[in-house]
Amino acid sequence: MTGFRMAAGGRIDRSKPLRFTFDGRQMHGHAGDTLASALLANGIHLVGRSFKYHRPRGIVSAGAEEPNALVTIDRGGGRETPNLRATQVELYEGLVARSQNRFPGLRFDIGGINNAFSRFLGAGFYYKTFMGPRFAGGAKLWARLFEPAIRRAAGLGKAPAGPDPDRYSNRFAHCEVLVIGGGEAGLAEALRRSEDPACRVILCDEQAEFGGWMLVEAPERADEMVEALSARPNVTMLRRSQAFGAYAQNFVAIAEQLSDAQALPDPDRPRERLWQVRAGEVVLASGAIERPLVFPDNDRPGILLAGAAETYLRRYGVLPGRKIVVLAACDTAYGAAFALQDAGAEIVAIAETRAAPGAGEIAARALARGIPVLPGTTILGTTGHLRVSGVQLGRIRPDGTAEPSGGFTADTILMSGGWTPSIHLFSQTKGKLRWEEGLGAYVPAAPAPGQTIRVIGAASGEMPAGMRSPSIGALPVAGSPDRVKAFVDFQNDVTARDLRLATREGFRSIEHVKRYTTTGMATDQGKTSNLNTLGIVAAETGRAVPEIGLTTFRAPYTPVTFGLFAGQARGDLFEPVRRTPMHDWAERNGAVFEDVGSWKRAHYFLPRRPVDPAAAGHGAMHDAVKAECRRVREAVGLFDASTLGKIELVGPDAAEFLERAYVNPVRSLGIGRCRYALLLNEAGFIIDDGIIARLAEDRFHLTTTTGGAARVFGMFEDYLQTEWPDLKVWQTSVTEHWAVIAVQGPRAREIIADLVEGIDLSNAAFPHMAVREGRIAGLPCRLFRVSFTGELGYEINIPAGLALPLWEQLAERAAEFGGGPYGTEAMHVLRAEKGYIIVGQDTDGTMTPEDMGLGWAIGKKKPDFIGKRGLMRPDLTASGRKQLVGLVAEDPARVLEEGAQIVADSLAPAGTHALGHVTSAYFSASLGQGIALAVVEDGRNRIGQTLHIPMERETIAVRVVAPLFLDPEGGRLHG
Amino acid sequence: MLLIRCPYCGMDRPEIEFRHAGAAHITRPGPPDRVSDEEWAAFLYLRDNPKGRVAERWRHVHGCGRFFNAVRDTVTDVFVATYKAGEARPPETGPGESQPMEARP
Amino acid sequence: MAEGFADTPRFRLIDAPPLARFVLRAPEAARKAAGKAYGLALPEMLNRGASIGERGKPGARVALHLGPDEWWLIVPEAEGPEVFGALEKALAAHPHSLVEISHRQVGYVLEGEGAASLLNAGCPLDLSETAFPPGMATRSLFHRVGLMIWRMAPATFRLEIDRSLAPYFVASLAESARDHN
Amino acid sequence: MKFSLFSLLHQGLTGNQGWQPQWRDPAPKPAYDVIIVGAGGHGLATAYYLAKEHGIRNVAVLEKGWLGGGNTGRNTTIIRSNYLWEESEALYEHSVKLWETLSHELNYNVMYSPRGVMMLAHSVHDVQVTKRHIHANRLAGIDNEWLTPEQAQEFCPILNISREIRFPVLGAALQRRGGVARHDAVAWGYARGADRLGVDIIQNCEVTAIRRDASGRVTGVDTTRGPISARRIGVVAAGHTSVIMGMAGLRMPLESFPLQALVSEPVKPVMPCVVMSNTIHAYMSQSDKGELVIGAGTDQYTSYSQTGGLHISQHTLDAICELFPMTRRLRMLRNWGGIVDVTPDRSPIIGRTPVPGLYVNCGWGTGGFKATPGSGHVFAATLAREEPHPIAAPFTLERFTTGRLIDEAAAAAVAH
Repeated sequence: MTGFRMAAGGRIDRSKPLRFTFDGRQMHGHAGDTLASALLANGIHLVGRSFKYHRPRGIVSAGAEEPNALVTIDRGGGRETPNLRATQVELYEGLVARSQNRFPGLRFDIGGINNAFSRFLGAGFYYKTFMGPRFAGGAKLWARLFEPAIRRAAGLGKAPAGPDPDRYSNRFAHCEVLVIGGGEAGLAEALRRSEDPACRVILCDEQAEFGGWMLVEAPERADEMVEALSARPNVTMLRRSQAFGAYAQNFVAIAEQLSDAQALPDPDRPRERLWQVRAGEVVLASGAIERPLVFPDNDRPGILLAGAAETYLRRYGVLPGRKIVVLAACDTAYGAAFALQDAGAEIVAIAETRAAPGAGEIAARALARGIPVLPGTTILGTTGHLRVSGVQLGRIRPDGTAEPSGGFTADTILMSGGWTPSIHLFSQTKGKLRWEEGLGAYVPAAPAPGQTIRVIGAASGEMPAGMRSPSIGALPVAGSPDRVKAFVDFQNDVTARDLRLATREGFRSIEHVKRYTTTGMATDQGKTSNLNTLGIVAAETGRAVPEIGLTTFRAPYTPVTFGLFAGQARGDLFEPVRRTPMHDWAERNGAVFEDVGSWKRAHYFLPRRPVDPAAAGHGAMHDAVKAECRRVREAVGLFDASTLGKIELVGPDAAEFLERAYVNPVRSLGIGRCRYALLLNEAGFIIDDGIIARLAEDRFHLTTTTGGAARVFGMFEDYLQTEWPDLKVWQTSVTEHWAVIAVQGPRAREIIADLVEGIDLSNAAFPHMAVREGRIAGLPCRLFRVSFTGELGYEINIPAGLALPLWEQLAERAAEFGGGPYGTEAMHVLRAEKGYIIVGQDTDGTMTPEDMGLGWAIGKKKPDFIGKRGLMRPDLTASGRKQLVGLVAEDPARVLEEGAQIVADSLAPAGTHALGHVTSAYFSASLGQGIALAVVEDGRNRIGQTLHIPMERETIAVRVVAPLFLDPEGGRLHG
Repeated sequence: MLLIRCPYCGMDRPEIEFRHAGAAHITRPGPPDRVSDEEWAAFLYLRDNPKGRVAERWRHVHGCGRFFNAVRDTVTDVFVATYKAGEARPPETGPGESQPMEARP
Repeated sequence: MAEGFADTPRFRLIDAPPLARFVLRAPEAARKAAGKAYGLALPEMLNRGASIGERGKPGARVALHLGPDEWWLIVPEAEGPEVFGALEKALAAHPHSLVEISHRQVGYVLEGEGAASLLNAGCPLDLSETAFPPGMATRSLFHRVGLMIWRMAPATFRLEIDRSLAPYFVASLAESARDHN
Repeated sequence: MKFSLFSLLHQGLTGNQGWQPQWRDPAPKPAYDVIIVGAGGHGLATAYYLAKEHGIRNVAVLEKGWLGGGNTGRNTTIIRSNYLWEESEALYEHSVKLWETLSHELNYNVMYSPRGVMMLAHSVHDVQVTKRHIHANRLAGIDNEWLTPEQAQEFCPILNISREIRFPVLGAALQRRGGVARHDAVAWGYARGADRLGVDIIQNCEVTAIRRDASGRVTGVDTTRGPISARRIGVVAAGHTSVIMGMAGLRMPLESFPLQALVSEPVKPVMPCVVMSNTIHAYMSQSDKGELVIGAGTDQYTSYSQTGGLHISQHTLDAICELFPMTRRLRMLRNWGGIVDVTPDRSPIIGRTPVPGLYVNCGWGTGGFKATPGSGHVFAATLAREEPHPIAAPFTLERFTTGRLIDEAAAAAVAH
């Protein structure tokens, strides 16, 4: 035996020594160790400082319930993980662990001074002070002085400074049976159910090995069962896999650790894997957790759960101490005592909180081993600073107090307050629970509707008599219980007296007590403290436990990495980016892109694309947009309009459907003709616009806005399927089938003329707002004579996979004419010069066609259309609504700011009513001045008036004009 | 993630394939000139929003594309029934008749 | 497009050849007439696919029944116009909608013993052969994108994804594949 | 007992034995002047101001569970007033002004912490919408300023402002007076304050029916603890409003959705402010205890189950990890759901109903916490005077009939 490591026994591999450091100190452990077992083997119990009082704390448990032993594991390079439980961290060669929440060090921590002031720092003390005198600033004082100090003192570990480079993956899985927990009950269940080869069984366990308590008591049997299961192809066995969330209809989320136990993980492989399992049946075999006992100074390093001590000895070959006092409320602690004694430790005494040990026989066995058993005894206090050094015992009197009854020196205290079934996941599914007095715990009663979940083994409350103890709450003390610190929630430093204070202050519901004292709200979520809390509150308020209520268990069972939820959705895989067939060309030709919906659209084109477009500055964009606008007005511009939503609507009732859907009359639309159309919601507000083109009697091609495509398609599907299912018409999304090249400008016809086959491009044969099917450059196309610029224009629809060569060809031709591509910004300027609105920019979901000056579009004779009744409501027909107008600043060079508010008077003190706001504002190169569109109350009646725009440092006077700045007669359009 | 039986596909499919589409069995009143503002408001906005069984619409958008109806318990999120659009709410799925907007004494 | 995806012994991703695709929307009554003209009976059962011939080769026909009144018809690219014409003619008496979507989406074949498990990295369906037997075809999801999955054989899946989402899909599949070797 | 540093020291030195219950646990009386249904923050604030400002102290607040146990205790506590429409600006700014003195007003440290709320813009459209808010707010005298990405990162150093990410930060609106407060303390502070003024806060008392006389006017309620009379009833039941109003035969323009939130394990301070992104549905701040407090969007279906889907947390956290890449390795400690009642225009309903004597304050959706003091204040005035407080006046039920909506969502949504 070296240090505290036994020469033999346990599941560790003594042939594989591992080096690790804790707070910089080099130490040794073995393969199979956890960090906690390795630290204990090195004689280290002190591993952390508590949250509030900074008291020295040691390892209490051997599992997921550990409240104290939180450490940071540092793999470097953004791979620092704070707040890990040393009891769950598997040791690997070179592991670097650091303690947390202490300054300057673990052994001497300045924060420990809080302990001395603890009487002033009881539950909820911060609600009662720090408000500061009013003259000193009141609330500001809190935010500026007290809060920052508290924030610095609080928190546990430090967050990593850099991004986590590790990968996380996801799997959806289905099975007939999901068994959660690979202890004896879970393994047996998995074996039984998987006998049927058609029954897919998934078995998961949070630990590195299956077996649970069998790994302590009967490892060979565990090995046999695991081996038998491994041979079955219908069984999936997930180790290091924590079922952390149970959701509706047998849906369980499991976090599987893949690489944390490896010394040199492959960075190309995931660190963790999320399993989303849909099971026919969930079997919960999650076992039970041992309860600590609540006695004065029960938190010193060296005080640990009896079962944990036995685990460290028998599973890890570590003796947790040499001189041991046991405090027991149930029989299982005796087993630990015997094992430790056999391993060479001195068991000074077993103090029994029960007047008579449960089964007298076990006490007899202890006595036979020479271990004194002290019935009706508790611990009244402990000594020792960085580790427990002695214990003061007390005899429990019938009145529930205790009197001192001598003491011992000891380097270790084992406690066992009974066992609590782990019903967290059952509770998460809203299963009904039942209080079982003899167990001092809640047990599963009935699953919630819609859940097929069964709880087996210790988790169901079925435990050997020796594990059962009704003991919860605080143990008797000598004198006033408010003079001692008996910890209930170790991590959040909540003592029995804090809980009593809370009840005294009227916090009686368990949820109130929990929130006021923060008990059960630490990173262990009260796994070891919840029942003792209930016991204390019940005793203090004189009620039975079920009357106090049970705090709700919430996912996750143990903390789960954010990255695991995000999975591979990061960087380029965060959300799909959609690119048009012309994207690469645009990128090569200087395009700076903007996000519109999920699409990337060329915003503007820089002559030479700088490394960082943002660095090129606003001036570069301004120049580019001016040049692009000039191209379109003077020669020809090419615009990639592929992102527009496109729907092909076919069927004998196609016209009837459109007649009902859009505000416009559609039935009268001739074959080969197009119409600008407005779509409303049933409330009467504009939600989309586009072009309706009639290709045949029963075939239409519609366009929608880029961002509205999916919404409009879904809305139409809704009306087609559920509102008007009698109509014989079907829609098909063809957004991605057709790429769209808009060719706009006085030379537009010239550059496409000789490429087009089968379509007469003359004004007479193919006027504005016409559509034809034909071929261009040998490709099938749908050619639209439409314009969103006010110029002669075409929109060429060609199959997306064939679009790029045509674009390239057109771009070359355009260049010869002094034309070229233009982006969305120039498109916005050009359309604003013509007063064409952009839905979503000039409208905001509160505007009607009439507001936008588009009342003409409404088919007045139509009996109904979507939004017609909505438009008739009082507020939508009221006078004084906001209306679309144009604005020009008195200084023509001035470009207004979009979103700027418009008021009547040049003096606009705070609270002045806004008449409207600027919706679009640009510098118009064609006009040599700034232009803007705005919505203004009663705007059309204000044309000619001067209004004002209050900015941060000035007020700008603007003139209201009609929203049409260029070519009011429309001559260019028909060119 | 809920598990929803699409009455068209005849299969249980995961919630993320579906889009919730609001309360079911709400009839669009008309013609417009015979509908009062109150009736239109009720159609647009007033909802039973029951704590218990609700008849609602879903669309199997990442599946067969169909809208259908479901009766679900809003307390447990358990689906009591799903049925095709246009079909009546199954009688065994309990109450769900809408109440008028006017106050009842 | 499948470039960027590293094949392994357990699965490989193959681009589909150029194809003509149509969406046929029609009531059940039109199904038989359409099948006759198409040269392949359209599946009667929802979420089933049928095919004859080798994909992309002359005369090959695929029919996928993806919605109660919706079939996807996929043929070699060159045969598109002829198929369109034949169907329109055969369906003249039936109200219907036949729309070309050849370029709307791109196709892949994912095959290999690990294919189903790889798809389950992002697809929430039960892809066991019992729940999703060969011949089954349906739309579903892979991570953030919708896709059509048709199981042609136990270890062969035909996939169709919207054109602009295909690069995201392939990149997602490649990232998922790191966890499936 | 007045809370102060002195009382804390005094009690500490005398064994902390002298602390009194912060509120009584009274049995319901047969009749009250006003009944408030729902002891969340808004309901308790209403009762407090009824007693404090209108002298109406014979008030019962009925709560089916425990006070502050609904959305008050489940939200992410964001406070701000930089809304778009003038009606909303007035309401939320009224509230922020009350927040600024609330700890003193209640003699309870509600830990109002004006650390700044930053709302991110990720696209050209977002920038337009955000700037429109800023202009509107400045005109209304509400602080809200535009930050460049670099300024945004200076204000919140862990924010990722790389241009290469999927939703790059193009700028942000910052309201410096915005911030957070301690949610439980707000409920408890109002409860203690109302209790001291004579209000009966009756917990574990579920309303089962609303009683009315022949004229239709309310006369009281039936509860699990017996009938209680009152001629004025104010329903402040958040997600359960439809259920309560249904007892009076009213259908409401409301739907109740699960709204999830989550916290990380505590870590040392990394996040000095509140950051919100409406585009990718993520909200984050850091509590004084060190937990990162994160809000999500609502689930898609109506529910009273107070749980939500795993996929919603996934979407929230992938957004958070993208905006704050250093959080990726942190761990989720707790995930929970509330039930939010959502109106069609995302603005609340405060005021009269078609049933005489029955008043309602609901529809706060995902953002009601910030309004707690203001909502209680104007609703108390409305109940006391039996006519709407001027700030509450536009938030009527009738607006859904006339079409005069106060649509905060519309201004941000819709597409090009």
